[in-house]
Amino acid sequence: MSKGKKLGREVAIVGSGMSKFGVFPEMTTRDLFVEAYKDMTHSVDKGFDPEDIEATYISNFSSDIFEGQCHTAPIMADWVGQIPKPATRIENACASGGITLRQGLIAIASGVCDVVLVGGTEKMTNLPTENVTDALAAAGDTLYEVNCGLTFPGLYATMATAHMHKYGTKPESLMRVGIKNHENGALNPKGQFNVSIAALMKSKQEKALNKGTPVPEWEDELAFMKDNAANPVIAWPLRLFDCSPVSDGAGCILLAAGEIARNFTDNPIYIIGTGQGSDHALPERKDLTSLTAVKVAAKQAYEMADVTPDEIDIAEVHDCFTIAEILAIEDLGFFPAGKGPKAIDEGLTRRDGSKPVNASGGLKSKGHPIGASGIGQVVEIWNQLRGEAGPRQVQNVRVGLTHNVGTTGGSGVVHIYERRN
Amino acid sequence: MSKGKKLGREVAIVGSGMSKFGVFPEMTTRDLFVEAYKDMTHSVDKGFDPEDIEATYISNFSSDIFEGQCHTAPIMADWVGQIPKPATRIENACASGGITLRQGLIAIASGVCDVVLVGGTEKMTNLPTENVTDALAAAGDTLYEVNCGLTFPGLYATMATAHMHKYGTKPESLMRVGIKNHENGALNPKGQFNVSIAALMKSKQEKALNKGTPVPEWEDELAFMKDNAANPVIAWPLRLFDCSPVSDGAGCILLAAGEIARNFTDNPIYIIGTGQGSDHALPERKDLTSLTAVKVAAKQAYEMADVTPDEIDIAEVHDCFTIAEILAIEDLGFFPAGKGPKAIDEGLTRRDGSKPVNASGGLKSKGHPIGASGIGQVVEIWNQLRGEAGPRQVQNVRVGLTHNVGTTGGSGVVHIYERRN
Amino acid sequence: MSKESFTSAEFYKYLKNEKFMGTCCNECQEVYLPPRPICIKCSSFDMSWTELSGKGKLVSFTSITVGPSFMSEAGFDRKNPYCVGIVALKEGPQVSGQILGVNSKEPETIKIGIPLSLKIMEHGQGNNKKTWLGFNKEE
Amino acid sequence: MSKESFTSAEFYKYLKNEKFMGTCCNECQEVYLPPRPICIKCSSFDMSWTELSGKGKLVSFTSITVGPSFMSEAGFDRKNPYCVGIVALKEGPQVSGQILGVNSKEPETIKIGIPLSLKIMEHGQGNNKKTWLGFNKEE
Ligand SMILES: [Zn+2]
Ligand SMILES: [Zn+2]
Repeated sequence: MSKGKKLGREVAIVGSGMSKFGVFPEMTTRDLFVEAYKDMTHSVDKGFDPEDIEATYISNFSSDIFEGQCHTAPIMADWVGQIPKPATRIENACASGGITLRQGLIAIASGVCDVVLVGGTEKMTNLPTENVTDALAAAGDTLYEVNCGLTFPGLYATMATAHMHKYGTKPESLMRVGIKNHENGALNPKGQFNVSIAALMKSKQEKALNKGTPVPEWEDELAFMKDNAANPVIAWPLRLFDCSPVSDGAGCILLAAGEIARNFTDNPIYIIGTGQGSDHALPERKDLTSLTAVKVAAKQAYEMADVTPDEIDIAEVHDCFTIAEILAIEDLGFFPAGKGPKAIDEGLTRRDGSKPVNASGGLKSKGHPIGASGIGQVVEIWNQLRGEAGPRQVQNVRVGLTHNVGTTGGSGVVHIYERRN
Repeated sequence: MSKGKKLGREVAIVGSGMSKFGVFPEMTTRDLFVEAYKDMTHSVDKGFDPEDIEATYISNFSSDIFEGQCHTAPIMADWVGQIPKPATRIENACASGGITLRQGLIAIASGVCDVVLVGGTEKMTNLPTENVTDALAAAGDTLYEVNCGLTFPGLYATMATAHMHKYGTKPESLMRVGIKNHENGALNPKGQFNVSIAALMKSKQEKALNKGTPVPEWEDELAFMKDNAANPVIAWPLRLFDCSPVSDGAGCILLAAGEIARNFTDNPIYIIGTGQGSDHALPERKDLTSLTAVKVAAKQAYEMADVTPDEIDIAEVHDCFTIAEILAIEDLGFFPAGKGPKAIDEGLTRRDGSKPVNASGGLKSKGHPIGASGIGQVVEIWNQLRGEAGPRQVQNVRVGLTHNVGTTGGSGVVHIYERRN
Repeated sequence: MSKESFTSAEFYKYLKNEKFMGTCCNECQEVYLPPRPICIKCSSFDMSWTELSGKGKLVSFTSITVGPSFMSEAGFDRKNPYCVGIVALKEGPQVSGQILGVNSKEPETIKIGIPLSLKIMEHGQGNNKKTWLGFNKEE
Repeated sequence: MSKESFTSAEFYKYLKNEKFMGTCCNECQEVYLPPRPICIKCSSFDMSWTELSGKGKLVSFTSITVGPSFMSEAGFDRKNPYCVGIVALKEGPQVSGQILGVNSKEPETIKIGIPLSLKIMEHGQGNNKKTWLGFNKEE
């Protein structure tokens, strides 16, 4: 995409919803999507007629592997009453959600549709953990990248090691990402973990007390994070609390052409920038401390939106692992390369900081149902920009950003949003 | 999509290529796609700079299941040198190819891109047949449709039975679809089967003669098709030669905005109509003798192109099973409902008939590498409309159509093309 | 509005207890199987479970010689094909199911329109147990 | 132009015969592993296979306690983690591989930049046999 390219038409979000993210043994991708769709319908201020929707785009990583079900999009469309209209599935690993939003946006910009339903859904928790590890590895290059025993935590761990080596980054900064995101997530009732690390420590102590087992003691949250028993290493230097969980969940967005957006709400959220990039598998990249696909996507999105990183009031970034959030805030230009950890240490990305990141709790605390994760980010930005984020509302936010990554940066997609009321 | 909607910009095909379709034990999805990409580059009359391509859209049904590989699009883009530009995978079962073309078209129409690479690739033959049967079933609704033991041949067989019941259709008409498509496919060096049924009969007789086993005798091709030994039943009334094969293969298309198409060739093929529809799983449909998703898609495409079915000079339709070709020529309005078999019996869809269908040999003879099949159809129409189809060239063709179906009609997608030279 | 969940898990739980359930729209009374959680006729979210009689008629069918793994394991093959069909239930919905009591080896003898009644089918043990719909030809 | 095929099948066939091969662009001489069939530097299709020394340096690494199934089967777990890293080969390409001869239980002791040399790894039998790249720490 060359500089200065604009969409053929303006596009706005006019509704947004999500299922609870978590572990739901009795729910399938379609059950989760129905929950998200219903939630979305309640968010459309002036209501809408399902007949208005002209196409459905569905993000799904691999119901193929998780449920033995392909052709996911028409099934989701069917379950919410969108037959016989077009329904299309997009798969770009963990970036599926953001890239699906982008296809919905492009469909409206093209003039082919005026109103588009964008959804994401994933059902992961019915597979045993080792099979999930194998399924996730299928997102890496199975011929040349992950076949030597690299897992996804392992791939991100090599980026963490490289960042530590190049910039002197300490594991404590990674831990502080997790602590912050759990603190935010404790305020998000739709999230998988509704608990801060401090509260979790307390509950573990109470449990031990009740059981009569030795009561663990930690000086502070960092001490808990460094405790091998409480927070074991998965792929050094990444520990359990550096990794997002395995989750079930779905999200749903209603998009409308700019000129009709106010038929649905007096407070639409405009998508003013979009960008997408790709990259080689991790080993071939000459710099392991930055994601080219994200930089490319961000540049496109910033140029289209005509805003600078400094003008972003709030962002949801792809923290599949804590190191990913550090790379994100550097690659997005919020902080200079190598200075991400310092920003985290100083609390700049907290809800009350100068650059609030992952007010929702991020994938770390909210959960990471792969195909739904990128859609969940959009739901949070919609709520935040409209001032409807409840106890976790960030003040004075007008311009928001979502950052969604596939694999280790094999896909990157960035969107920028604006409230105009 | 409401009536009379037009694309924001005109889009043309300026290059097109495919790998050989067939059984290639040592090739992966990416190897096949590279072969198709190289073939495409040779087809661009004035050449092109790979730098011109701004995005890649990849059709793939389930390398997840077939190869344990997801995130297919960026890998394909990487292997042909398209990093760090956007690469997006589309999955709609067997309709993935046509729907991916549509997304590429929409991306250009939106103004986001001027030049887009559209590819499709599938590697199926390394799995044992029973696993392929299970993998294909994953495209059906696994909870309510195929879980009772319905296979894909079985689902199409119920449509055949319904057509026979409603219109008195005879198995001989189905057989004639296969005979015609193998006759066409015998002239297609890129196809999986390069042999007419007549030639196949001769070769079977010669083999028996050489081996000293009893030499089979058949009065004509229909007799061969009715022979349970030569052509066993798979799902009554469908026999082996009513079913497309399991295949490996890839296709590749280069799309450009109308205003720059002649930078690449003096003979671009314009895409003048696009349509897509969806449907419930088969059991819920009140009419089993027609595909609503196809009718919806065809209506959109015809209206956008402003042409009637009578004006289509040549069509590639989705003959995953012979009955599917009969439904196709009725649903597309080439012949009235129930009159498809008569048209077949009279030879109207042969290369020298009034409405040539599947001059390439169709999926039946050319092969059906799922994600590539819909792209292969476009390659044929490009060759035919440009007069470059060699010995199988159909005379005086200016307007072409492709018809691509996912599952039993859960997805349908139709495109209309025009030569302007 | 009902807080019940209209999921496949519920449907198969009912089926395990020999209850053949669909959903019914409380607004327009349309009956669905698969059990839809949203009415696709009137867009209502207000649904209820409703028991179905299991009686119906054969709409279309096939006789399968090459089946999926679980049917091969259940003993079906070229020499012993099984019949599957689309069944229109008395209450309106159409479903797919195995058709029993017909001559799968001579599919030409099977007649569209024959009356059928539900027989719940099972195969395998424990976690590998599969349950699906079968229909007996009514005499 | 060469008619050779630059596929993973060829790469692993070479590897089975203890040949560690990449591809080289005949136009611009860029060397690739994975063995690319198209030069992504100059867009040429004119490539050749070229043998690599297997010598390189450690660019980054991790020590994995929770591995994929085949590594669990090979005996690795929480108590016996394995080291995997990114290796920059002498000829230019960077690849991932298992790192041997380092203390995986004390990853803090592993140093980026250490010299490495190829050791081809295998696990399993027959059709389940897996082959992957390992690198020994050079003394
Ligand atoms: Zn209703
Ligand atoms: Zn070169």
